[in-house]
Amino acid sequence: MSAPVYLKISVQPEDFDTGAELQQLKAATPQAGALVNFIGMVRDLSADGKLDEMVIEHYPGMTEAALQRIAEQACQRWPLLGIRLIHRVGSLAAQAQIVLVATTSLHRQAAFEACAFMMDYLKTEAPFWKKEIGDFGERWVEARATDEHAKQQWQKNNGKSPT
Amino acid sequence: MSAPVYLKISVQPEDFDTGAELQQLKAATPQAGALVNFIGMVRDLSADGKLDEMVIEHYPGMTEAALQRIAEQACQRWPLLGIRLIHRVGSLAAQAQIVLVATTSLHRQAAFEACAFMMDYLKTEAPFWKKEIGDFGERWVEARATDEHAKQQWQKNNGKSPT
Amino acid sequence: MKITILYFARIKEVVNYSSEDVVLPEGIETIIALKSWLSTRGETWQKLFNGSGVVRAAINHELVDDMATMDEGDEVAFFPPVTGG
Amino acid sequence: MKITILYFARIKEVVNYSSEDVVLPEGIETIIALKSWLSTRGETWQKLFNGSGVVRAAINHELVDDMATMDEGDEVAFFPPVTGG
Repeated sequence: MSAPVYLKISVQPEDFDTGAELQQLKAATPQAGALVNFIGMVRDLSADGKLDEMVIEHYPGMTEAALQRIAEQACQRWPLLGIRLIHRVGSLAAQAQIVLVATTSLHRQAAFEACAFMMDYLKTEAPFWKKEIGDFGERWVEARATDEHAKQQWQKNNGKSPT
Repeated sequence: MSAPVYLKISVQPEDFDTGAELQQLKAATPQAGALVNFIGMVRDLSADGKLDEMVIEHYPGMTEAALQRIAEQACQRWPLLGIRLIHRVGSLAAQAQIVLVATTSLHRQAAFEACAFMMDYLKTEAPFWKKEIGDFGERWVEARATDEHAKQQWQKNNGKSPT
Repeated sequence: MKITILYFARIKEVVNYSSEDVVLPEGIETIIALKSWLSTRGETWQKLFNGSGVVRAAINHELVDDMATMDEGDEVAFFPPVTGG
Repeated sequence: MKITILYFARIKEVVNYSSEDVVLPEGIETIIALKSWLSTRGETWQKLFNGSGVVRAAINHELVDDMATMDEGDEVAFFPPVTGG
């Protein structure tokens, strides 16, 4: 809570090396007993058909500020030791990695809950927009009501995981 | 649920390469949109003082059967695409990796919940025992009531995450 | 009052450009007032802000609701609900 | 009935060996009966099974409770609550 938390945020077109990133996070928080991470990948099948490419647009400046704010909220709710956030932008092929959210803490519950929390907030508050391109043409991905719902559960269950 | 799930379980003294393992899991389940994983590490501070070494004993034969059963339960509760479980045994230094629990699924909620579920069950049902060795001498780690409680929450909230 | 307006994603494609500097008439101080004022530009704008699609707004990189007020020099952004992650 | 008993972790250190084959007297069929019978071996065993520490049991690699029954040739294991992960 009050201890300084290792925090690194990147918004980049390049792919990332998950193994190296987790290694770096562990090295930066050697007291950690638990590391949890989420990796989001481009699915090769969209609602409309086979997907060739996903283009992610974002709002430079606001994106970084939003991710920073999300990380700070997680630090206020859980005793985290480290956070690593990476979100890619630009053109991505099917199966490409999109996002990495990684947390370290002394015990597993904080790392699990904070990782899920940050993903739920990222999905609803960070200014990224996905466009899918495939044999169906191109279309902007619609926001999912279930993502908004997931975020609201955290607001209800203050400090608890959603049910 | 009904689709065949990619499942690989290892109990081994050797360290594991997390990046390579996650890469392999992703390659085995290319339809996945979400990958969640937990890595447990040896903390360098035990309840009794500075830790030099952790020795993990297990029950060969039963260990593999217990992990298999835990994975099957997770597959019954969530629509998973893949599971990778690794648990090390033998002598480990501070900060060494102990365990990897990784899940893939179409969407993030199943991967998150199943990963947390398997860790809670592994902590209470898989026959591993930790002994800590440090300047305090050596002592067997005591089971934590909070781990048993975490497991029981899953039994109450059938198919839901614990609160 | 002079502000900069940015447009993103589907909304950028509808208005057909990504940013503009505008001088607001006296009395246009909130996001909702700005939306109404932009709607007078024609059918495209009318549909955009009064149609069925939700338009989110940010002022200086912070998500705000329709009642938020703007200041001289602010960067205002309009965009659809976000879909990252 | 002949069974094999395995001991793990702290319990292995207390009894001072890791396995034994035993022939059970007539009537010793449940885990609880086996624990009582082993307790008659002396103070160490008495303390182990009737003391404050919990002793978990498995039959043929499956966790069981005290009322579980054993069959000829079973592998029975006694160990403390598990602490992996």
